[in-house]
Amino acid sequence: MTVSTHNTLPHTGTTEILCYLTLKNKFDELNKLSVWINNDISTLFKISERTVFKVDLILAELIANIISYAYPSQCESEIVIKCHYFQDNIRIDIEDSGIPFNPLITPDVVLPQSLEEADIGGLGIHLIRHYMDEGTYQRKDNKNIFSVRLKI
Amino acid sequence: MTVSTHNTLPHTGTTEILCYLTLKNKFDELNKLSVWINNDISTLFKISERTVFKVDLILAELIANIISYAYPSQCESEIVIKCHYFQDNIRIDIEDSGIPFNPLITPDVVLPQSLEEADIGGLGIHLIRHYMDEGTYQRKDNKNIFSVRLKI
Amino acid sequence: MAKLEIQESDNGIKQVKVIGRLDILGTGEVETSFTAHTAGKKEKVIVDLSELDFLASIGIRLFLITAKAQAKRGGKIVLLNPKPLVEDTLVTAGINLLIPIYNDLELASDDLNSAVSE
Amino acid sequence: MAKLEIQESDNGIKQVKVIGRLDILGTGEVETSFTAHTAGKKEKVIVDLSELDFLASIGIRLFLITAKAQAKRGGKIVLLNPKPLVEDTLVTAGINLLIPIYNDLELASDDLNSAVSE
Ligand SMILES: Nc1ncnc2c1ncn2[C@@H]1O[C@H](COP(=O)(O)OP(=O)(O)O)[C@@H](O)[C@H]1O
Ligand SMILES: Nc1ncnc2c1ncn2[C@@H]1O[C@H](COP(=O)(O)OP(=O)(O)O)[C@@H](O)[C@H]1O
Repeated sequence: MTVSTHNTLPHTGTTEILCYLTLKNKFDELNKLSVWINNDISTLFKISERTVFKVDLILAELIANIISYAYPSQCESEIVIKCHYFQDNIRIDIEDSGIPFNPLITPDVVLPQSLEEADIGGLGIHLIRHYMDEGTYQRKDNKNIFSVRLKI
Repeated sequence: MTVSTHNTLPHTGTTEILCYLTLKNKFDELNKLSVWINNDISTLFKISERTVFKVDLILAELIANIISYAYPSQCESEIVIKCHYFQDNIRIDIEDSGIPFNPLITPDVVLPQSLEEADIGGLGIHLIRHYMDEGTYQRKDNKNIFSVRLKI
Repeated sequence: MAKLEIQESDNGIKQVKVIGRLDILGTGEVETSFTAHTAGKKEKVIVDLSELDFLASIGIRLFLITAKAQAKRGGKIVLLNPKPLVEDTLVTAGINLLIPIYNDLELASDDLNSAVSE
Repeated sequence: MAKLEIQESDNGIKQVKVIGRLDILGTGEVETSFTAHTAGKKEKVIVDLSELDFLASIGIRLFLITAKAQAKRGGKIVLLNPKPLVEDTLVTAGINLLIPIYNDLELASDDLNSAVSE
């Protein structure tokens, strides 16, 4: 019996996979993040290149935002990322103790119609919301807990 | 970055894997069991051939015993097997609703010294106890819950 | 995580190939060089994306900076041969409406040559 | 899941190769044929385990049945070339003290020829 290399986990039984990663709120930690996604997650979950790309993009945008905006400068903190694989879904939980911020309720960016009026920025949350299948936000114990679900 | 094919999961972060399998108490279900171990578990956990063999042996003996001895004949029931990978350990939980039986407290078989006195049988529990690193037994809600831990 | 290959041909078109990942770190590595080569003066620029594996908003921002600069100067930038997942991100961000995307070098060159006066 | 290959040579030794898995299902598949070939009459038997991938107690039981039968009849059975994991199981079950295990065909044959009278 052979196992194909992507988009299918073997499935005689039921499988649930949890991967955790803790990052400091520093930009040079983002290297670990992409290694984790493109190596660990991709190998373990056996998801398609497209799904890996989505996870990569959503996390790159979210974590960059947390590092950029969530903490006063010089404030060291930790961001905890949990990836959960279960029955055709990936759930990603991101937990930070920065200022309260719910990425689901910011008004959607108006995509510019010409180069002249184009704003340099504001695309991150738009991309996140486009690529996720479902998102939930909670503020609990002084923490932001943002969860994203992706169908695979 | 390449991932070796056994004995190591990639480990930028922390990984936890759960695999579940439910079997009926019938001998022809044992085929599913060995496919599950040698295909799903072996691929997902990336454990060595030796560890796969141990898991295979422990489960083959335990499930065969449950099917053989735990239920009155004609009584259909379910056996739930959970394999849990976390930080250099595999924990296997086996749950059945057969008669109370604790495989940890049966007296150890006396290995025969000659063919004449050799008993045909009684080796299953001896092998299980030899190959596991730790075992615990609970009777709960009219169920046997036997847990085995293996270092990897 | 990212690097550039610059190629200037005698037809006055500058090709910049972006290789690797344009996430925060990759973009940080190439942005000074990228803008120096593409945004400093009026230019016809093809950004070859055939070996770009990942694109985040920070990378899109880099293309927009150049495109805005060239629009002001009377030059132009176009994108060439993005991989499907990168193209999907560009379209999702609406960039295809601001910077043309081509899958053919000749069409890309024709666009630049007719749009930009000598 | 398991099958047998039987080979009778002119030196009076019967070789039985067991291929696959001797778990409950595999043992069920071959046990009738195995005992028919090895336990029915006085015999010199080499059980070739070089292609046996898995061995559970039910398979060990099968070897013991033949070994006991041959002991009674004045014949003998030996095991040849188990893979390391299978050998480990045999040793853990103490079978090596009851049925000799060889990693060399000639030594196995010598044992049988000297132990079993014609
Ligand atoms: N974790 C966060 N904490 C506080 N503010 C945030 C956070 N994430 C995003 N924001 C705010 O939302 C805005 C839009 O974010 P985004 O769409 O990623 O675009 P950009 O980062 O380019 O501005 C940011 O400019 C910032 O003001
Ligand atoms: N799940 C079970 N429920 C009840 N009795 C059991 C169970 N498992 C094992 N036993 C008892 O323990 C004995 C020893 O089991 P084992 O060591 O596997 O050898 P064997 O099955 O060859 O007898 C069995 O004969 C049976 O009486």
